[in-house]
This record gives sequence, structure tokens and C-alpha cells, in this order.
Amino acid sequence: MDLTYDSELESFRDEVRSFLEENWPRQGDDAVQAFRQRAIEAGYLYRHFPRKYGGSEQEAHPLKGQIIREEFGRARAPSEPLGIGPSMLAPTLLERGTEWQKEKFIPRTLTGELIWCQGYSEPGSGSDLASLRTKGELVGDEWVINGQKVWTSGAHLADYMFCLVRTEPDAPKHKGISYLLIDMKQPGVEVRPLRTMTGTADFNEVFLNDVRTPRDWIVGERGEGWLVSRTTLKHERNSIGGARRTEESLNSLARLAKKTMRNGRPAIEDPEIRQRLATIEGYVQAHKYSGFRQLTKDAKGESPGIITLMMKLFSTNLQHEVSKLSLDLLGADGMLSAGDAHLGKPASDAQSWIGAYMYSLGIAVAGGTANIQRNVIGERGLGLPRDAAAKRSAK
Amino acid sequence: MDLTYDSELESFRDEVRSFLEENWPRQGDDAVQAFRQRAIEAGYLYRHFPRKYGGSEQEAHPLKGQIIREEFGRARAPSEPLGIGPSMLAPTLLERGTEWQKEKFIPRTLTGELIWCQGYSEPGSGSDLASLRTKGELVGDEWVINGQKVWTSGAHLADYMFCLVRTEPDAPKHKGISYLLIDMKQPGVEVRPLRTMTGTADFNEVFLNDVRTPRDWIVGERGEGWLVSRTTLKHERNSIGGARRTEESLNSLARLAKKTMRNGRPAIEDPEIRQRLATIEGYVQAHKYSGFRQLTKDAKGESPGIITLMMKLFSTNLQHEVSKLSLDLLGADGMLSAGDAHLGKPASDAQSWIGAYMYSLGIAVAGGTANIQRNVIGERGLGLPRDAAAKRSAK
Amino acid sequence: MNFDLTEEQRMLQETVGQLAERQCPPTEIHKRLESDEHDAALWSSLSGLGLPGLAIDAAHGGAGLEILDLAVVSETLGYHAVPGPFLGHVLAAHAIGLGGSEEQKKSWLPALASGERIATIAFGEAGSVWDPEHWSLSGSGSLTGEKTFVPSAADADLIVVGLTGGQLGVVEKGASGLAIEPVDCADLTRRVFHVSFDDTPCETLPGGAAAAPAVRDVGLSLLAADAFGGSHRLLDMCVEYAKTREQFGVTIGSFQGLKHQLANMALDVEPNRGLYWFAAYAQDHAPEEAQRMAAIAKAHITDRYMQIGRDSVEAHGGIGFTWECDVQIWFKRAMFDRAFLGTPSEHRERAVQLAPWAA
Amino acid sequence: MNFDLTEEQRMLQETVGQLAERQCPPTEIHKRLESDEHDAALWSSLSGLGLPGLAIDAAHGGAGLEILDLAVVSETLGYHAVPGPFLGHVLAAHAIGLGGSEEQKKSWLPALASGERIATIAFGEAGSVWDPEHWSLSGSGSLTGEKTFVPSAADADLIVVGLTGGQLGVVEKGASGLAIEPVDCADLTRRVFHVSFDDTPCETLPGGAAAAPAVRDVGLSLLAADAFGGSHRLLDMCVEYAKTREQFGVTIGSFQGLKHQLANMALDVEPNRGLYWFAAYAQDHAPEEAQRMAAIAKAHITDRYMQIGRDSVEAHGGIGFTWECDVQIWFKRAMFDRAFLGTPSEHRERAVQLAPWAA
Repeated sequence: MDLTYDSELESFRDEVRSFLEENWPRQGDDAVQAFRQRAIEAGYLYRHFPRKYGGSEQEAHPLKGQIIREEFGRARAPSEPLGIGPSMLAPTLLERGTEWQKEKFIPRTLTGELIWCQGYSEPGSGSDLASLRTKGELVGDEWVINGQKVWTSGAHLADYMFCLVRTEPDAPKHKGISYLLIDMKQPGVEVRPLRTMTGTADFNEVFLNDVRTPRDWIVGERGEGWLVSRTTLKHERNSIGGARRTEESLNSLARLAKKTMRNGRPAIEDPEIRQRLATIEGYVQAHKYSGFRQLTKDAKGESPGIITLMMKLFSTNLQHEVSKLSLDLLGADGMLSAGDAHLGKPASDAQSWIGAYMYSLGIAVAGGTANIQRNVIGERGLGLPRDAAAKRSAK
Repeated sequence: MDLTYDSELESFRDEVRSFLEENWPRQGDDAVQAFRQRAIEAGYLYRHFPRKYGGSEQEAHPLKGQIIREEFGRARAPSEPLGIGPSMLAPTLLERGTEWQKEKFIPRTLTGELIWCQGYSEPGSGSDLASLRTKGELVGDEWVINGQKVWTSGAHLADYMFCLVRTEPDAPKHKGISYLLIDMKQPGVEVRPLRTMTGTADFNEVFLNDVRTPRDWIVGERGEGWLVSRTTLKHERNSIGGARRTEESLNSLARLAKKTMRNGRPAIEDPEIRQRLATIEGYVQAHKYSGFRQLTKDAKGESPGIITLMMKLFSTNLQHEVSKLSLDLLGADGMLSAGDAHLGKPASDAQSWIGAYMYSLGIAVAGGTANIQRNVIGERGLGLPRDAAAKRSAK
Repeated sequence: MNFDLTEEQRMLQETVGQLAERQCPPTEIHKRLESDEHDAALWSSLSGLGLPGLAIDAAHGGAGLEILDLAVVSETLGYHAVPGPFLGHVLAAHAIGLGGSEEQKKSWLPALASGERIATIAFGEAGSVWDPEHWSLSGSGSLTGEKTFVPSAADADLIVVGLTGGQLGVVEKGASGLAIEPVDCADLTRRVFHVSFDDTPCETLPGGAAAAPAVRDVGLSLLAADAFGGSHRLLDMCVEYAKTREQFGVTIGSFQGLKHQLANMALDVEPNRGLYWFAAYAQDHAPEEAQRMAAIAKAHITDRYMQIGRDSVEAHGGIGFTWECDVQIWFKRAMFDRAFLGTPSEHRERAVQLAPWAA
Repeated sequence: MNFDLTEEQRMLQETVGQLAERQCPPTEIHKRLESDEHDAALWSSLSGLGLPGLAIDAAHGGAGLEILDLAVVSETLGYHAVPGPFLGHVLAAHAIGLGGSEEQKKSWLPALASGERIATIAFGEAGSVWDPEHWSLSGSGSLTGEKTFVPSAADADLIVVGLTGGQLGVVEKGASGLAIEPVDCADLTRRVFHVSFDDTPCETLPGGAAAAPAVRDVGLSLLAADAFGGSHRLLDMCVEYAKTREQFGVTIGSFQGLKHQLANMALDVEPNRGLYWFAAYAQDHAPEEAQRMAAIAKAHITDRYMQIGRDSVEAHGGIGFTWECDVQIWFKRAMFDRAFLGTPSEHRERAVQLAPWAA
């Protein structure tokens, strides 16, 4: 065990630092774009994408990935643009797309020129993809698509959607779905904002009425859509980011406890608050060192084991505890409305804590409810038998 | 709403008090027995049993029942003897037994002369009676019984056992069981003490090898055993006893918190301990007033509703919280062994708290696990559909 | 011994419930969330049932009923998330009834009893101060300063204001120097304001200091009742959803995972019925327990309500997190009930200070 | 950066695990619960693997390894609930190694490294006092007074005793005035004693005051490691039981109710692996974090262990509550790990005192 980096990695870090010193910050309207281009050339961004698709074509090296994240973070330099296109669509195409699809879509997606949205969830389907109802029919050289998608972030800004569509109505449920790409800027696509309980419209509903897409805008084979949608990138997983965010939450909570009075003195001096903060810290530190362990395992090419199935629910639970304590600390301000804080941004005042309080529920709900995750941990992690109902549905 | 008793009931209370003043305490070896006999004659004990079976044959009146319990408790006078015979077997016989069974067994059971034990649970059957394996076969005029029972309290002291035995091997699972009475003092009955994790043998295993019982020592019809075993007495339910015990637990906890030091001062002054005690009190008071409400509903002959399905799990959860706080207060003494305290007795020192800590788990486990109770609340209480596996087994 | 509601109380709940179902079902409430207008029609209907004057003396035009009657109505209003000024109004009327001079009562109570005029209470001060002992706004005859989190202040004709020394004063609508600022609160069924005074005329209630803690305790009991009603409704909504929604080809309520969560939720709801009953009953009939039981009931039931709110979002999956879903209405009422007049922790600490076992 | 065990550490765990499976499987442990004899054969086998001297300097006959190595062995001993004096022994040796004079080390450590002699620590005092700062037993040259909850004292040849001012002294077996009373503790795999001194000769460790807090922190790390191993074992037992036991015609592990409980238990176990690793690693390599991380790891993991113990009884149903069931062995080790050297609450409070975010 050794938590320092060896000399090779330390000189890699020096290299990254010199690069950053020379190249960031820079002036001009296209400063970010130009910087990213240089960073790709230097091998620091899109490391797993071939050069011909706009990547820097580096061998997987989770520790180098971590160092790059650390140094770019420290310098506040632009990293890979956020968004579902670079993080989900591009890797999927890289693995499952045809050559022309890769050439056409990946480079401009990586630069952020093309904006994507995701069309998986439907009203009433939730975590059960088998019940997907949006239909696609091949008419001549085009797919004609009808149906409705929901929880689609950024649909109003997106150029394209990658989505799951039932194209083989006679096939067994999981095998009747295809993965299609759709141009969002066409008649028949209607985007309606979907407000969450916080009051903000962070999501959309998307209605698809006789929407058309070329026959070959399908990724993978017909009926393989469910499999294609599960393509995930394990190249240089960021095992530590989540833990760092919960660590920041704890620090924010402590700051809140310092400026809040309780029983006539700062809440940070109240034994109950101290016990609760320390209990949360137990989870935060467990999170942190589990992340270190995952990073190491990834670097060695070994499997970190069951822990990878758990970290999402673990974070959700932890965020719940943080949120509950924050509400207790807010006192009367606990009845305020949510600001428009999102998790991830550090909360700075009472309303953003309320926002985080509500979003901690959104997390539980998004991307598979907690109960689905418990099933996965129980069945795939612990090897418990599947339950009767699920078995039936899988047939 | 009126929490006082009306004048009729207050004069009933006076009557009970005068009776107690005259009759208790008394001298002599048979003082308890003689007192009970007088109390039955006066109409205070075994109110729901006909006089010919040794009861006092009173109309159901839950408030009078409550007053009798209160006054007998205050005077520390002997009440109906504890034990599974008077509380379970006698009411079952009263409702389902034949005339000769009632005459033969009820009177001497009520006096405490006959001691009974219960034979429902089997190794591996737990809360699933359908999987009962002890077999009874009618050979001539006798049932011949083979099998094993477990969790049988008092089996080493019992004269008789009432038990569930599979007598109709070809019938559907729930319909193949009969309710038989067995003489425990015969060859073939072997009682082995069963130690619990506390170290004490509070239970037994009972092995039945070619044990015999007369053909007519069956209660109800062949195959009706499961139904017969569900006969429960709702005559004058004690809705308040459970809440009173949890209130006592809270008081004991507070005493423990007063004499324990924490962060350099008595734990009762520590804000965290105060919050936890007050949180427990919320549940204790909810328990108490739910009991008052049940008592009133019983007195009016109305159903208290879903609450009756909940109170057991509610108490178990509450006892868990009490136990956890006690362990936190015990400090280093938290590693001691259990004394032989049972829940119900007030815990007086560290070891009896440890005993209560362990027994709080025993409660969860005895008489249907918490999960079975959650099923009952969900299905019978909230009207949720039964789950697939249970449906299948019921067929 | 009869620990149950009377036939009259049950009928009162039924009548109020029917009115709420008719006049403000969730679809209507959703519309009102978008507007900050006082719903005069609804208030008038509630007034038609006599709710504003339920606990005001018959001599002053009220029904002369008890706190328990206010509480059972609060349960029903909470169950239906009825919007409007009920809570602040009945507390203000109670304050005047307890602490006002005969003349003050005569002058104010009849119009409050009929619902013609609306009143509210201003008990909060900056720094989460609610307790009469800690009020710091002072002034005799006129006030200068601020009160926080005042429900329905914009619609109120009278504001009963907590003053230093635990005194109470009354400020009338349109008084000079009175300014009312809306607060951006989550619960849009009970709008809240910060109120400031600048040399504002204020009439003191002679018995205010004695009345203030009692009014607070009644407020705690009514919040507990509202929270019981609201958590009960959330449970009902979740059960209904679990019975109708299908996933993997079966209704989701047949999955043990969800079924057990709903059973656990039920354990957090139903047993609280008797607790709020007794807290409210004690206000009139068990003075030695009134203060402590109000604190325990408020802390326990509003805390459970908030948890039930969270559980309900989860039990509904994605839809539960949307604005359109009804869950959010009750979730935010839970936020109000929990924080208004002091958080569960504060009342737990108070309950321990008053506990016989802590002495 | 390599946050993982070395091949050697993994092999060490495997070897110790195999020995435990061979020499003290649960059936054997059950037999030992009935006897209070020291198991010399088992100790001798563990000594054969070099465990008693694992972290003792090579110069004094040990393997010269680190605290992390002791911790990974503790995990394995915890997983198998191995009975005996390991914990107290290695802590006492560590105390002498850190605080002893060269001469003292020479005289004591070789026999401790080989396991020929057994040592333990006496850190506890009446009133749940464990912290060196608060030790009150005093005496120079000879001791009179009492220490509480001393593991394996009856089998120990040396006892490292905590003294006033955070000093350490060594009392040898058979010293005059030394009395050893068994304590009726739940965990029968690590027997505990009260030890009293009556003018008993005691040799002070010159560097004791500096060593004592470090020894305490190592102790906390090893308890955390034992707790991780034990909670992992309980989870494995529950999963195994859920896979084999049938009810209502199916294996009970297919019921969502139990499945989700087991998933929740797994969430309380697996993520703690890295936490105990780092707490132990910090003892040698991150002195600025060593004290705080030891407190956090001990508090968090032993608390989770106790909860996993409770969950495991429930997951086993009735059988889980019996003496014969293996669960009780680990349940009671959880009680020891939780209370020994201070409860989770105490270490949480200490962790906050040391926390950068609380400053």
C-alpha cells in the first residue's frame, strides 16, 4: 500500500502542470475550444477515443486519468465538456456504431458542437424497460416513430436524441427494442418542460409524432437496443469524484453548524449535532477509501468486486442523512422554498440546502429506484435468487 | 372524549377496592388459590368463562376489565395465573371444544392445576405452518404421533401439550393439520432444553416418538387444526398493558441516563441523549393513546381498525430503540453478558439491560418475524395484493 | 372513560371533508399554487360551516367548542391540504379570547367568528425564535421592528403580535408603518410573510402574557393534527398508487420491497391519531400535561410527516418528484408544519425540560 | 499510488484463514465457549505463523512489519472469530516497542515475538475510562488500585498498565498483590478480567507517555479491522442461510423483503474495507491523520458490526436467537469490539475534536 505516486507518475504530473501553466488561462472568444484542442493533442482529454474521431488515443491508465482530473481541477481548466453526448452516446457509438456513424457523430459530439439528449424513460415504464411503448416502423428507407419520452434533460437544446424504440412488436419484450438516433429539429418532435417539485423545469417530456429517421441511423442490430443501451465505458472511471462531493457536503454542513445557534450556542458545539456530523463522516471516509481502492483496482485491471454495485445507493443514503441534518440546522428557514441549487454545486444558503434536500430524493428516484438497486445488489452482488415476479417478466 | 370514568364505573371501582381490602393480602399456604376462588365468585377473574367451567360468567365489559386490572395491580393481588393454558388453550376449548373436553380440561387449567405447553413451531417451519412435518396417524382408537417441536416454553413442567399435527397427508397443505391434545407424561416424549443466545434455557425442543393420545383428544374436526389454532379471545383485550411496559422502559432509561456520565456530566444533561429520549417518548405516548383508543373501541364493540395489526411490530421497533440507547449509555459495561433478565421485569443493572438488548431481538423473532408482520399490515391492513410466492403456496 | 371522537366531531370532519373534496380537490389546489390571491370563496364556504369561530365563545358569536374540535378540523384540512388562513386565524382569535379585555373581545371577536375579518399571529423572530420567553420586539402603544414567518399576513385584518416579556399586542390592517413582505416558502397552501413595523400603532392585550404560551401550545396541537391528517393522506395516496401501477407485469404493491416500506409508513402514521387527540384534549382538560404533550405531539408527528413525505416521493418513483404529482403539495405542507412555531428538536428539548422523568 | 493489499498480505490472510478453518471452525469454537482454559495449542499454531511478533522489530525477534499487517490479520481473526489473546498481546508488545528502554525491549520482546510469553494491556478504569489523559492509577515502583476490562489477564505473563499522566508500566505475572478477577462478559472468545494491585511492583516504560496514545490508536484500528472481518462473516452467513432455507416453497432469499435487508447489510459492510485499511496504514505513514482516522474507523465499523449482528439474528429467524446458532458468537464479538477502548459515541466526539472542519 502506498498512497504516493511513483516517480514516473510524478513526472507525468509535472508534465500536466507545465502544460496547464503554458496554456491556461488564455484569452479570446474561442479560448475554451482552443484549449481543449491543445489538451487533446497533448493526450489529456478523450484519452480513449482514436485520433481520427477527435480523441487523443491514449492507453487506459486510471492513475494518469486521476492525475489529469486533479491537476485540471486545481487549475480550473476546462475539462471534457459535460453532457450526455460525450459521456454516453460517443462511447456507445465507439463500441457499437458503424464506421460512418462514428465519423459523422463522434468528433462533433466530443467538441460539444452537437448536443444530444437521451430517450430511454417513458411515462409508466420507469425502471422496467420491457414495458417500453414508443413504436418504430420501417417505412421504405425510414423509421417512423411514435410515442412519448419523459425525464429528458436538455431536450429543448438538443440537436439529436439517442433513444430506445420498440421496433419488433412480435419479439419477446426485451428483444423487441432498437437503439435509434433521431434529429430533434424536425416537425413531429414536441418538447414540453417538466417541472420538478423544486419548481424548476430541469427535465422535459418529448412527444414523437410520425417522427422520421433514416433506416441506417440504428446503432447495433434490430432488437439489440436494450443491450446497446447498457454499453458503458470503463476506460478510466472516476472512482473518487463522488466521494469528493460527499466530503464537500460534510464541510458545508459543518460550516452551517458553525453559524447556526442551537440551545443557546453554535450548533457545532452541540453534542447531538457533533454525533450526527461524526456519524456522517464515518460514511464519507468509507466512501473516500472505497474510491481509492476502486481506482487502484482499475489501475491494475482487477475487478473491485461488489462495491461497484453499491456506491450509487450508498451515496444516495449518505446524501439523505446530510439533507436531514441540514434541515434540522436550518430551523425556521426549513420552510423556505428550494432555490435552484443542484446537487454538485456547493450549497451556499438556506434555499440551496432546501434544494439539496429535495434533490436528494430526486437522486433516489432517477436512474433506477433504490429498490431496483437493492435487487441488483442482492442478486448480482450477493447471488441471491431472483424473485418470482421478475423471473416471469424476463421470460 | 372523556378520560374519567362515569359514576357507575367509579362505584364499580369502589366495589373492587373494598373487595380487595377485605380479601388481600391473606395468610396461609393456599392464600393465592383461595383468593382467586373468591375473586372468581365476585366476578373479577375469568369473566368470560361460564361458572360451570370455573369462570365467573360476566358480560364482556372492557372498561370493567381495565378497572379490575388497575386495582388488582395497585393492590398487588394475584390475578389470573399467567401461562399459555389459561390464556390460549382454555379459550380455544371454550369456543371449539366438545362438552366433555371443556369439563375435563378448562376448570383445572384455570386454577393453574394443569400446566400446558404449546406445540406449533417446528425446526424449519418457523412462520410457515404449511410446512409442518410432525405426523399423526390414527391406529385403532389412538393417534400415534411422531415428530419434533421447538420453541416450546415450559415443556419440562407441562402436563399436557396442545399441538398441530399433520394427520391428512393427502389434503392441501393448510388443510392437512389437526389440533391435538397430548399427555406430556408418557414415554416417547423427550424434552431437551434449548438455550438462547443469552445463555439461559428459556425454551425447549420436544421430540415425539410414537407418542399416543386418545382418538377424541382432537379439538375441532380433522384437518381443521390451522383454523382452530387461530381462535383468539377478544373478550376483554388488555390494550394498555403493552404501552405501560414501554413507559416503564423509558423511565428506567432515564434513570440510567441520570447515573451515567457522558462528556463529563450526567448523560441526562447531554443534548444528544435528551433528543433520543424525547424521540422515544414520542413513540411511547403514541403507543399509550393508541391503547386508550383501542380500549374505548372495544368497550363500544367497534373495531379499532388497522392499529390492532400494528401494535406488535410497533412495540418491537420501540424496544429496539430503547435497547440501543441503553447500550450507548452503558459504556464499557456494554460488553457484559446478559443477566437473566426477561423483558417485562424492570431492568435494574447493566446486565439486565444487556439481557433486554438481546431479548429485544428475541421478540422480533418470536411469534412471526417482523417481515411476516409487515406482510400482514400491508395485505390485511392496507389491502395490498399478496405476492406471487405466497399465492402459490396457498394453493 | 371514552377516548374517542363524538358523533358531532366525526360529522364535523365529514362535512369539512366533503366541502374540501368539492371545492379544492388536488386539481384545484394545483391551480391555486400558481396564484397568490386569497381564495375568498373557499374561506367563505369554510366560514359557512362556522370554522373560523369554532372555539370562540358563544357570547362573541362563536360556537364555543374546544381545542379538540379545532384539532379534528385541522386533521381534515391537513388531509385535504386545504389552502387558506385557518391556522393563524383561530390562533389569533384564541389569543384575543384568552388575553383580551371584554371590550377588545366585543370589538374584534364577532367579526372573526363569522369569518368576515381574518386574523393571524406574528410569533416568529429572526434567528428561529418562536418562544414567548425570547421575544424581543418591544414598544408600548407603537412598535418598531420585525416579525418573521407570519402566515396569511397579506390577507389579515388583524395581526396578533408577540412582544417582549411574552406580551401580546394587536396591529390592524393598514396601520401606519406596517409593511408586509412575502417570503419565498415551499408550502404554497399557507403563504407566509415577514412583517415590519415602523412606529406602528399597536393595542396591547392585557392578559397577553398569560395567554401567549397557551396559544403557542394550541398552535403546536393543531400543527400535530394537520400533520397527522397530511401523513395519512400521503399514505393513502401511496397505497392507491401501489395498487394500480404495474411494473414487470404485476401491480407494484405485490412486491415485498414496496409492501414492507408501506407497512413501515403505516406504522409511522396510524398510531399518532390518539397522540394528537390527547395533546389537543389536554389543552382544555389536563392543564398539567398540556404544555408537554403539545410539544411531544408537534415534535413527533411533524417529524414523522416529513419522513412520510420523503417516503412518498420514493414510493411513487420518478413521477413523485414532479410538480404535477400531488405528493409535492403535502410534502411542502410537511415542511411548514415541521418548522412553524419551532422544529422537532426544539420541542423535544422543551419536552425533556418538562418531563417528570428528567427531574 | 496503490491502495490495495500486497500479495504478501493477501497470502498472510489466506494462511491465517486456513489455520482458523482447520483448528477453530465454529463447531470447535462452540466447545471452547464452555471452557475458560487458554487454548495453548491454537496460540502455538498462531505463533508458528509468526503472528505474535508480526510488528515487533526484527532486532528483537519479530517480523518488523507494520500496523496494516496486524490489521489484515485482525480482519481474518475477526472473520473466523478466533479465540485468544492476540489483540492485547500485540498492543502490549507495541507499547514496549515504542515506550521501552533498549534493555526492556531486549528483555521482553523476544519471548513476546515468539509467543512463548503472552502479554496484554490494562487501559480501562472504572466509569468507562479508557483515555490515557484520564488514567488515575498512580504509583512509582509499586501500584495500588484497579484496572478494568483487561483481556486475557489470567493468561498473561506481562501486563502493560496505564498510569496517571498517561504513563505506562509493566507488571509481571505472579507479582505480589496482583489479583485477577474474571468479568462475566458476553464475548467468550476474548475473556476479560478486572485486575487489582496492592503495593504491586511495576516497572515504568520511560517512553510510555508518548507511546500510550499511539498504542490506543493502533488498538482502535485493530478493533475496526476485527469488526470488518466479523461483520463480513455475518453477512456471508446470512446470505448462505437465505440461499438454502426454504419457506412457502421457495428459498427465502428470493423474497424481496429479506433480499433488500441483506442488500442494506452489504452496504454497511463492504465499503468499510478501505476505511480500516487507511486507519491502520495511517498509523505508520500518515501521522497527522492517524489519531482521527483510528477514532472514525473504530466508531463507524464497530457500530455497523453491532447493527449487522442484530440484523443477522433477525435474518435467521428463531434459530438466530439460539445459543447453538453461530450468529451469537459474532454478535458477542461485536459487543466487545464496540465497547473495548471506548464506545462509538466517545470516539465520534474525539473525532470531532480533531476534525479540521470543526475548528
